[in-house]
Amino acid sequence: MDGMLALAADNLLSPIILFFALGLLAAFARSDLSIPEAIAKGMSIYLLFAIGFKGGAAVADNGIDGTLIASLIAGVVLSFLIPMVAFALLRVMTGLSVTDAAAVAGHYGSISIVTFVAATSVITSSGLDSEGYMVAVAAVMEAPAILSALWLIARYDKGAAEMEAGLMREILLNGSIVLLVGSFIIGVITGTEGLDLIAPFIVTPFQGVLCLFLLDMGLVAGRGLREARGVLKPGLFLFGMVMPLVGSMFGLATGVLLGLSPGGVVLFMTLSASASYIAVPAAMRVALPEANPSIYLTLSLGVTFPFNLTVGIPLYLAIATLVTGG
Amino acid sequence: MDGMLALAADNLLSPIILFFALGLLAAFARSDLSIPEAIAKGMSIYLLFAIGFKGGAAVADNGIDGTLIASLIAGVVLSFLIPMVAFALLRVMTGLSVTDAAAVAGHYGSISIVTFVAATSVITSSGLDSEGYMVAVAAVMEAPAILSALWLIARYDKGAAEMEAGLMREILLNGSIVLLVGSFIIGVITGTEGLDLIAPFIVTPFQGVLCLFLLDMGLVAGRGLREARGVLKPGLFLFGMVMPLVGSMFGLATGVLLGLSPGGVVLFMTLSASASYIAVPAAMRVALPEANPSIYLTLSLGVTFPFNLTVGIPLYLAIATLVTGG
Amino acid sequence: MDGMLALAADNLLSPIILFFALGLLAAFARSDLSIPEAIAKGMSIYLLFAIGFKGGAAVADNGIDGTLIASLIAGVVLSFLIPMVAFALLRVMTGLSVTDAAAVAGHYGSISIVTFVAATSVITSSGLDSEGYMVAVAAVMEAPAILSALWLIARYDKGAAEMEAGLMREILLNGSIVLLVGSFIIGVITGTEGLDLIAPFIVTPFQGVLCLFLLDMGLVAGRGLREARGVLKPGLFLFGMVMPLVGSMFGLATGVLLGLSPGGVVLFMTLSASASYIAVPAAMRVALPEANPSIYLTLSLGVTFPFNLTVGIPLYLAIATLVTGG
Amino acid sequence: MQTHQAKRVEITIESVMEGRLTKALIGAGVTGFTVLPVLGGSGRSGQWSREGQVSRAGGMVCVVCIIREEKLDDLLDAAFAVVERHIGVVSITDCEVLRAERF
Amino acid sequence: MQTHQAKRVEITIESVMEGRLTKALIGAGVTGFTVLPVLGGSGRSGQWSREGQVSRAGGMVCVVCIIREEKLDDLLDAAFAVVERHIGVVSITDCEVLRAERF
Amino acid sequence: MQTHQAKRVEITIESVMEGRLTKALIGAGVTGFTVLPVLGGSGRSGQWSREGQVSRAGGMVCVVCIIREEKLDDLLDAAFAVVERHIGVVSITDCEVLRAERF
Ligand SMILES: Nc1ncnc2c1ncn2[C@@H]1O[C@H](COP(=O)(O)O)[C@@H](O)[C@H]1O
Ligand SMILES: Nc1ncnc2c1ncn2[C@@H]1O[C@H](COP(=O)(O)O)[C@@H](O)[C@H]1O
Ligand SMILES: Nc1ncnc2c1ncn2[C@@H]1O[C@H](COP(=O)(O)O)[C@@H](O)[C@H]1O
Ligand code: NA
Ligand code: NA
Ligand code: NA
Repeated sequence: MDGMLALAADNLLSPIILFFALGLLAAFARSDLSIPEAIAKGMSIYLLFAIGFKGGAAVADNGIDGTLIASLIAGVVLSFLIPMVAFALLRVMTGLSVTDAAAVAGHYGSISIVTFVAATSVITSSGLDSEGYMVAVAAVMEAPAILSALWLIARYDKGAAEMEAGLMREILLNGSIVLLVGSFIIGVITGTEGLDLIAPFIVTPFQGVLCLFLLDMGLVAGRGLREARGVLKPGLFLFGMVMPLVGSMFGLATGVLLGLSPGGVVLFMTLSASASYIAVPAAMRVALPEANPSIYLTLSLGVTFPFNLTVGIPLYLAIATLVTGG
Repeated sequence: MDGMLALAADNLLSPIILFFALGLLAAFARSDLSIPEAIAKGMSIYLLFAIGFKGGAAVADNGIDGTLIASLIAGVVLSFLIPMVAFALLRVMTGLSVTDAAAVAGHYGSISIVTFVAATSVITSSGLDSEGYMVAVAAVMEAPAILSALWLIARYDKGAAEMEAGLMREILLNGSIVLLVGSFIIGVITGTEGLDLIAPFIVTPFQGVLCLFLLDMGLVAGRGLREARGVLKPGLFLFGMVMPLVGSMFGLATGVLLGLSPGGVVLFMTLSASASYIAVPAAMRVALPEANPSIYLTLSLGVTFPFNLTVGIPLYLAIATLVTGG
Repeated sequence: MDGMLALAADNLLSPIILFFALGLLAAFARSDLSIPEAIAKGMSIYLLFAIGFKGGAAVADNGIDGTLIASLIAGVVLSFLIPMVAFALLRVMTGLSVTDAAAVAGHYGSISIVTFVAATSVITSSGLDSEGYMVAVAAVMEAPAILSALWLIARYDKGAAEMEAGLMREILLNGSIVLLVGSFIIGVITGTEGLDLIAPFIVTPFQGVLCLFLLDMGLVAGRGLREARGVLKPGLFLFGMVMPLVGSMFGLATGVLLGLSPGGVVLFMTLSASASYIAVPAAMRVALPEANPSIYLTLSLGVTFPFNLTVGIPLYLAIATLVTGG
Repeated sequence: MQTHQAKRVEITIESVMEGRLTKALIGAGVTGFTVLPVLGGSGRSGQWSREGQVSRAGGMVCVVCIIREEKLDDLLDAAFAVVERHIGVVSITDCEVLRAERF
Repeated sequence: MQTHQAKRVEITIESVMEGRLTKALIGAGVTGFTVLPVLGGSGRSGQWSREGQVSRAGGMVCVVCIIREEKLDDLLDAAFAVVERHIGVVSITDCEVLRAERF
Repeated sequence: MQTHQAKRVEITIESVMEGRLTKALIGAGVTGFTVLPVLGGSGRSGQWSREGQVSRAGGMVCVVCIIREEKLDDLLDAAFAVVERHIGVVSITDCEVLRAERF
């Protein structure tokens, strides 16, 4: 228990959390601090490239695990299912319209790659290991949730428009998915040798880039929270913290059933608990323009993301350790 | 004396000075070489992040020094006072209007963080040490000079507009101040452990980024000098080299009175000698739009900055070593 | 022979080739993956800066070789001559107009710095060495080909416009030439000491940045190929693969005559074989706006560049090893 | 210099819709268009700025299309079908152009 | 397609003044505006380009605001109060808009 | 508020030609201009986007120039001499400006 608290405290005082907090504060104080859009996009490309490649190289190193395919399928299923749960919760906890509720629900089935990375850091610094292919699981969980959201709309809002042809293709070929999966595959192909070659670019400076990236996320989340004050009703706010816990339980069950390592279970919990703020919002703007973006973006980036970063991940780690006895 | 000359020569042939010179030359020759604005802003964010964090980690490591508070107060006072001196000198040496003279004076009370970094490099390569909190002193010296400038206007130009409400807030929450101070505090909190984590991002590649950044500054300064030929009268030009010397004497006195280490004294001299080209110009455009930006930007970036980089810093180092006997 | 095939396979599975392939695939699949323009420009600045500096430092280390001047002159001559050969081939192999043929020919006399870098990597990983000043040769080969192209137009198309005054100046002061040459000279001046200072920025992370840069080049080449399907007739396509082989023979002869090391010969072959996609296209848009940019850009970036990267370089290495007996 | 009457249509729309809009424009027979970046803005759906975007979902672009008057109605119909459910504005100005054969 | 008369006001102003200008516009009752980046320019205060800026002081932006004719004077008064002492230009064009209820 | 008639000329042209165009404009006696970035576009020479450029050759910019009516012809002649052989479009709109002494 003491160890757990120490870990949580450690996590709260890690540079990445503190830089996120700095961004939040700067935005609340209306500082004009901002990261140019191109730099923010560049850092996000760097992170996907590095995460994918390292995951692939780890898989090449450890060999392809028997549970790899099972994990991928489980990821897809979870990404489909979690939005249903989220939708039901939202209809109970908040007064959102069907459209807004479906849009929000879609975000929770998908994942946040930065939350995933933060969990990886915490795992590593607790001396645990995890399956390298969890990156691939993250990738397959990005998109299915979007279909769930559209299905929910079609089911509960008869007047809703049909899903546009071409949108599915667009979602699956979304830049971040292509980069993550592509780097993963290249990592698998080139293995440890490839990793050694580019480690000084993607391994050693990684934490530093992550700090700057989280500074930017703090700035964006802070501005979102400031402007969305009217929108973020208490019920919604609560949902933003309850839903990750609910999601993590699905991840826990899946991870344990699959027989993953304790670290792998934590990552599955984190993926299930996290909410998208890149791929899904973009798809929602195309497919559900009537849904209010302030709601889903603020909830995902301003509530659930910091919740997972600060409280969620250490908690998932504690639970996974307890359950797996690891 | 020989050692001093060798040091000066060494400094002149360091990569950062040479890249600044390359930028100057490219601009004079009207090459189309240019660094995209987003990249230049990104590098400046990187530098502030790295400088602040390293300063903070140094403070965490060495413990908070008794003279820290005194140094901060001294910095604020210097930043207020130096513009008065600069204003008096400008009225004597040049024919600038009250508005232009006040605007220029404001720049000299504030600081140039890149000059500060260059001085740190020179100190380190001479085997000297300096107080980690000098970064914090740099931060507190950014803004007060702006108030001095506005006060000078109000005092000497009765018709001048009042200072707009909200401007002070904007100045203090200026992005570069927030980032520098924020990173400093995070550095203090996370200490050496945090620094170890991100050192491969903010320590080892630092000098290389600095080279590229100085290339950009050379390009900008060169273009400024080329376009401002008409504006830069001999008196002004001279002021751009005399003022840093005058300023450095105030820094010397302060540093010695505070009992700083020889390295700390050099940094105090450098801060006092350097002129702002980020925070103050922005504030001046808002508060004193009638002041001609070509004058203050060219003087600060095109004359004083290279003067400090090439002649100033080695000189301040020599003087400080002589005076402190260090 | 076996060693050669292994080398070729190794090369094909290197991260940089695989990331280029990823970019190509993503573009063909119409993914929205894209690197922001500022980041792409920033990476290209980084590469020129690093290549130039390392080349200069190598020259400072090895001393100035007697054949340096001869190599530079040979480079200029090759850059002038190769477009004539290319033009003749184009008139025979394709139905291009004089204007288009001259514009394309100009690209093949000039060089691709990324192809040069890729060749350097392959050389190094085969345990060979090369002359540091080959970077300078690359720089002097950038521009002369543009004059050849304009001369070809003036010669074969009587109605063509005169070369505009000022264009030559613009070409020679092109940003990439200035940066490459400037960094080279600074590298020569500061030598190994300077290199040590900034190696963690320009040496260790270099391969990683190169991967991302090649991802971008793949994306751009892929989009170009997709859109230029109509333009890229079989004859042209063939030319894009025959011409580098022809060019490389000129490079081979020159390198051997100059008595370069086997690695140096490979680099001379690569420079002669590669086609420009930065300096020359820009000059052609100004001087020959009637020439169709889809033709020369697609050929250079979409055909010759990947050809050299995959087939060309290992082949040039094999030939050079054979011929020099190295 | 000889100039010709034309219409200049400027459509401010979310970046994610850019591809669909330009496809619709081409379908309506326009001969060309130009896309300008937008830094930020404000409207009924609130205020936003490009530097406050982690997601690529939020940005907007401005598509400018110059056409002959007789094609205006087709263009507006096509554009309207795309922007209808989406945020954004459409403005039309009278203009004159050089080189009329291009439009 | 049904269009409606409106005015299109384009204000080119220094970036540091953007916040003040948009605040003034909102104060004058505009329903929206769009901010475009500016790469460079030239005027009485000389020539400048965005890539020649170390400082954030120098850049400019262009704020476009479409409004009903009857609100034009209020807008111009508000804008003028901000740009008065500053460099920059204000131009007004007649335009037509779709979806008039938005303005 | 007092406004004055003027002409607003918008020239979309390749970036590599920007310097030549603005030089020609200054030669034609304009008092100022503003350069806007262009993200992409389409025309007779095909479709392009700024994020698909390794080379700096491909981008375009839009140069906006507000002038008094009487100077229009000089400006168009000067601009036309530059754009003639090149791709790009020129459009002219009537506008009104504040602070007429600036133009
Ligand atoms: N009156 C207006 N003038 C100029 N741009 C506008 C106006 N109204 C809306 N916009 C632009 O259109 C976007 C969406 O507007 P809206 O649909 O009202 O939320 C805004 O963010 C602005 O960029
Ligand atoms: N006649 C003009 N047409 C278009 N833009 C202009 C004009 N005059 C000035 N500008 C823009 O306004 C800025 C400031 O102009 P000025 O106040 O004349 O220095 C310039 O940098 C241009 O971006
Ligand atoms: N009708 C048009 N409306 C707006 N922009 C155009 C139009 N036609 C061409 N352009 C722009 O001018 C560029 C070159 O056009 P073109 O000379 O037709 O290839 C295009 O890439 C567009 O950016
Ligand atoms: Na999830
Ligand atoms: Na100072
Ligand atoms: Na060549």
